[in-house]
Amino acid sequence: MTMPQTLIALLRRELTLAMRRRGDVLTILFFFVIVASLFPLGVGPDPKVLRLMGGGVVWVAALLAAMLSLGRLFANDYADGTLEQLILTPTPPVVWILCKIIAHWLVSGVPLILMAPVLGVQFGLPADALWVLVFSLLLGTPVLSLIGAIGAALTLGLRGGGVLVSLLVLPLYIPVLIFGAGAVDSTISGLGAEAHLSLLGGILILAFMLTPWAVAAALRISIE
Amino acid sequence: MTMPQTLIALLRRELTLAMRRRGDVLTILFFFVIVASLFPLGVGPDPKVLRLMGGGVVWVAALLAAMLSLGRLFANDYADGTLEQLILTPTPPVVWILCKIIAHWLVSGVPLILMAPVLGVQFGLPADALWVLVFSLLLGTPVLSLIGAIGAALTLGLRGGGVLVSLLVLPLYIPVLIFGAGAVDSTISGLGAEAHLSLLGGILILAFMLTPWAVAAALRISIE
Amino acid sequence: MSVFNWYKFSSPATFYTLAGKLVPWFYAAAILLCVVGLYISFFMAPTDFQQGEAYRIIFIHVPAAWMSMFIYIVMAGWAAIGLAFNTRLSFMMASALAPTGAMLTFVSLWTGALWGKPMWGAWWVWDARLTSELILFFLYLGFMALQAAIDDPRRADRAGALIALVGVINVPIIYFSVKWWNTLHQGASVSMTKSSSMASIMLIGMLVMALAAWMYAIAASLSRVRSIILERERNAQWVAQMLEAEL
Amino acid sequence: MLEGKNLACVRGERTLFDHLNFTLNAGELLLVQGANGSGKTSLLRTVCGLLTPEFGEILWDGEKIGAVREDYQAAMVFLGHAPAVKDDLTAFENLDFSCRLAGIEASREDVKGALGHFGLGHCLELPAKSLSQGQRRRVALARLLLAKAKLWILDEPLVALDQAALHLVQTLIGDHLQSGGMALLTTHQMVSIPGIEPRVLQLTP
Amino acid sequence: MLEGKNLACVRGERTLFDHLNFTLNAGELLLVQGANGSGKTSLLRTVCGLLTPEFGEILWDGEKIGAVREDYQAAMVFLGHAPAVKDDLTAFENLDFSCRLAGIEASREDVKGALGHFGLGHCLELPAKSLSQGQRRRVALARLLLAKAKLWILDEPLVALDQAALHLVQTLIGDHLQSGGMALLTTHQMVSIPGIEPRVLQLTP
Amino acid sequence: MNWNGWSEFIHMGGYALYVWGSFGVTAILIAGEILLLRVRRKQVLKLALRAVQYGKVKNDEDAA
Ligand code: HEM
Ligand SMILES: Nc1ncnc2c1ncn2[C@@H]1O[C@H](COP(=O)(O)OP(=O)(O)OP(=O)(O)O)[C@@H](O)[C@H]1O
Ligand SMILES: Nc1ncnc2c1ncn2[C@@H]1O[C@H](COP(=O)(O)OP(=O)(O)OP(=O)(O)O)[C@@H](O)[C@H]1O
Ligand SMILES: [Mg+2]
Ligand SMILES: [Mg+2]
Repeated sequence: MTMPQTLIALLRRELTLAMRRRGDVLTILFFFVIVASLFPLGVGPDPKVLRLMGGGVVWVAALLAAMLSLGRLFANDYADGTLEQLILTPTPPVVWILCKIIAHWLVSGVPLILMAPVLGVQFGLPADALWVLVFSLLLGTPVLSLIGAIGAALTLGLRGGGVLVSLLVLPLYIPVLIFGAGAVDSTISGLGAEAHLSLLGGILILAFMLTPWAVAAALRISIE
Repeated sequence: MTMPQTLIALLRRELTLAMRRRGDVLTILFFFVIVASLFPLGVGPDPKVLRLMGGGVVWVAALLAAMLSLGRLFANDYADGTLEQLILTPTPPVVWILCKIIAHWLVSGVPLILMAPVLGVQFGLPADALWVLVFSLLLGTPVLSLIGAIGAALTLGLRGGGVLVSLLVLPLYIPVLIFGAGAVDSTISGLGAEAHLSLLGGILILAFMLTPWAVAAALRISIE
Repeated sequence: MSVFNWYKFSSPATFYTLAGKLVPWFYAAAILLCVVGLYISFFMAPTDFQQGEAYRIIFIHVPAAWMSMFIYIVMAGWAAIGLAFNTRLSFMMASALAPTGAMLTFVSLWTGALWGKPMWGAWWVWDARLTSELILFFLYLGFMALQAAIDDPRRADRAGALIALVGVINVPIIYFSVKWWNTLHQGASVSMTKSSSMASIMLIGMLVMALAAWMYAIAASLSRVRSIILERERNAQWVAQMLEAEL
Repeated sequence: MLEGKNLACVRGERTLFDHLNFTLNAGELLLVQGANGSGKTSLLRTVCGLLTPEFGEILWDGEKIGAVREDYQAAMVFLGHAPAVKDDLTAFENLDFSCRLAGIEASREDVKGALGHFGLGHCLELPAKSLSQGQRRRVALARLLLAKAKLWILDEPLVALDQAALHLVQTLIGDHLQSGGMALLTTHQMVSIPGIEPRVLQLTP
Repeated sequence: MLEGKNLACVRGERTLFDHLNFTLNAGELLLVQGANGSGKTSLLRTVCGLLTPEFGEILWDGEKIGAVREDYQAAMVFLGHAPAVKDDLTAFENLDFSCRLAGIEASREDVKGALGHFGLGHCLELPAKSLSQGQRRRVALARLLLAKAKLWILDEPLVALDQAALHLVQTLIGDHLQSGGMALLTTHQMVSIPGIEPRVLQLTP
Repeated sequence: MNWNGWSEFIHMGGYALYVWGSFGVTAILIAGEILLLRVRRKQVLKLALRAVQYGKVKNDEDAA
């Protein structure tokens, strides 16, 4: 079977492309940073308040950044015909879709995770909350990429795609947000984050198993 | 002189187009609502905390919504050649640019202002703070449209335009955010919002006088 | 001096060679000043009675902070010259300065954070100065991202120049708004504990280090502008001649 | 009179043309020709003032166009590659608004007449998105009937048109020149305007 | 053997074609012809399985293509309007990755050879964005040399090519057919493949 | 002279992490920038050389 080889090639290709377009990746990272930094400016510099909202703000910023990064997931491949070619490969769509989503997550989710502690420090989060923040993002951002892929696939080639995708996808992101930010908050208030994190893990497994099928269906619809 | 007539025609045209594309306008409004509603979910339901951050959150949501709506300001006209035609009219660019920005504000800023009190109520803001919120948005959102127009004009036709424009524009939005959210906060803490509001007014006047020139220059650069 | 022809030096070809000759000297000056500065900072400047040895961070923090703001202004200046007189070289200088400026901004943020932890007990506070430095960093990044996104060099030059100018007008506004925002809300919970009378040796150390940073910035941006010139003009006659002469 | 003096244009890293000179007097037609990518569109946009030439200048009645911008733009129509027709407006609204924006005085009847002249009488109220490619071009071209401009600058006006429309546009240009107008145009097709011998400006890539 | 049975295709509100039948045997060339918008691309995409036909079915060796999807797709190459060439990858990387994705076994030398055959030997390492339109098409076409597929489905493969490349592609198709392959293609240009008499499928709008 | 030997110098009165963290990262960043500058220069030279050679080939072809 050549399937693993195909998948490695796809992953390498996606990462090569991301390297050539480093600017796009960095831009999303800095969008994340800027949005998170807007909040203290809106809410005021009181460290106590900031500590309380830190986890939530970083999570909301991650949500918005993930959402904006969705444009890159399929749109370019759609425009230049690569998507058709992928659909016509003998590899089952679910497999390469998953592979593409993983690549997307590596490129746009992982940098957020790495940057998150810095933002957490800006909000004065204590060390254990920082760890939980990172860990919750590690479980949560793949879900954002997975769910977002459905929206990205459905809005291919539509005008106003950017805002439309947010409307489709943000409501679906809400559970992730609740458990992710909840994990951080409950660490700060000393309750322990296990419950939240395990729920998040559950969502991740569910999303991992179900969304690729939905994305495959959405792509077929969009490409007709 | 036919200039006023030209401007009325332009305004009517923009509004007609917005009416035909109601979906886009509503989408941005919903984005505003969703982003503002994400926060209570991220931060937790404590009413005291929510009241403290209410003004700031609504303002940040308005900022993000304003930013996303910038895509519509010039991009369509650029793509179909209308922008060239406008540049070639005898009317000085600054004039019709201002007119376009006003139309954009009417379509995308005013709905935010009307919706803001509802969101404020969700955060438990007191009545006088709600009024100040509306008033600060009334002074602030035009500035967002004005400054945003520079970013929109500079990123015309670029790939990754959406995220890029946010990187350019959000830092410049910060004074508006600070004074806008500050007005609400100082009302809540009983300090009175006059100082903030008058500063916001000052920024508005400044932006009103300066940005159209910058936008005109930016459009010339982008259209070459 | 009437023979001195400014126009000649504003031609990329001439400037390329000139910059090539200058770069090593500026690097040398930077290294020299840096060595002297480091000697002063670690061996001549006495221990601060309030902050202990931690205050030695000042010897890079302050020069970096100064340079970060200064470079932005210089960059905007080049941008303005470029837009006013349509000289390509000025645009190139502006884009060559940005990465160095952003790097120094980051250095000032980083060292400030490392200083804040022992002094204030927090890596970061939303103080006016800190916040506006952070925003300055974003402005640098915006400038660079915009230029990177545009393929046509001529448009990239002008668009970048415009955003640099808009930024430089906004920097004071941002600074005062942030200051106003912070002072309204916050009591005197934290404030920079300036050592009451900064010993003159410290001041000298800081100045020497600032001078070193200055030399470094010039060297780095000149050597970057050389790459940019070559990139833009690689199809020009003089590049071919120069490369063939070198081969 | 329109004059181009010693023009040079650089796009990206390529010099498209340099040392280009031309004059265009009342009643004359100047045809810009050249292969794909030879810089025809760039030249026309330069003449309009949308693009700043790398070198050289463009004179309108002996004055630099930058100095007499308003007069020049009032005396000129430009139709580019993109037809500036909005999908969401009807054919009528499109033409009506574009006249008003350009400061052209035209009553509703005039606008309808112009569209009728271009064979669009039956789809005045159709949104432009349901028009075919050729019909959209006609909406754009109908402006020529209403604009009282002296100088027409047309970038491939004949593209996507069928025989009838081709004929219409060529007659229109002929009448315009006869009545003392001037026209600068590019096309890859043959142009035959009765009674007019076009001068040709050849661009070599 | 490829068969289309009683196919119908509806786009938007228009029926592009219906009751369409065709067969294609080894060594045969089927040319789909018709005016702009008559549905040629739609037919080809239907045959690939990208588009579900409104009616009818497509059989591969007597089986519905949906049922033998993997086999069918392994036996087929499709080149569409869009060349699937990435601006940011070099010519070599483009071809290399597209072969790997399609599961085509090809060494680095093979890939280089294929590009060389198409006259791209000197720009292997150039990012595709600095290739001209015709060169990008060649990168896409070079895949035909490496794919060991039996069925070629080509949508306007000759567009934007110069004489030399035209000749190359036609010879390639000829060799493919000679060695028992089959090809389905659309083009607005003349096709002349030595020794092969193409069958024509005419679509009327 | 402030220091009695290396270890005290390294120790920085208990602030070693902060002081050396600052100076070290600054040094790394500067070194990194210089490295990037060199890489870029090499790449540009390669590109320019290729352009020159390509131009030559083309001129020869045109002549032929
Ligand atoms: C991330 C945190 C920090 C940032 C972004 C930052 C930024 C700046 C900036 C922009 C300046 C130049 C201001 C001017 O020249 O007016 C500066 C100067 C200075 N900073 Fe910081 N700073 C930070 C943390 C600290 C800390 C923690 C301290 C000391 C406890 C400190 C002490 C100083 C001193 C003493 C000066 C020189 C003051 C002067 O020349 O007026 N900074 N800093
Ligand atoms: N914005 C731009 N940036 C960089 N290069 C450009 C730009 N616009 C056009 N060019 C290049 O300039 C050259 C000339 O373009 P132009 O559109 O003037 O050609 P043209 O003669 O009108 O061709 P056509 O017959 O295809 O319309 C082309 O090679 C094109 O790639
Ligand atoms: N996604 C779609 N939705 C609605 N209509 C479509 C869609 N795609 C194509 N059409 C319509 O179907 C018709 C046939 O399109 P198709 O691309 O198959 O034509 P074609 O024969 O390949 O033409 P050409 O020679 O221009 O390539 C056209 O009228 C087109 O407008
Ligand atoms: Mg053209
Ligand atoms: Mg087709």
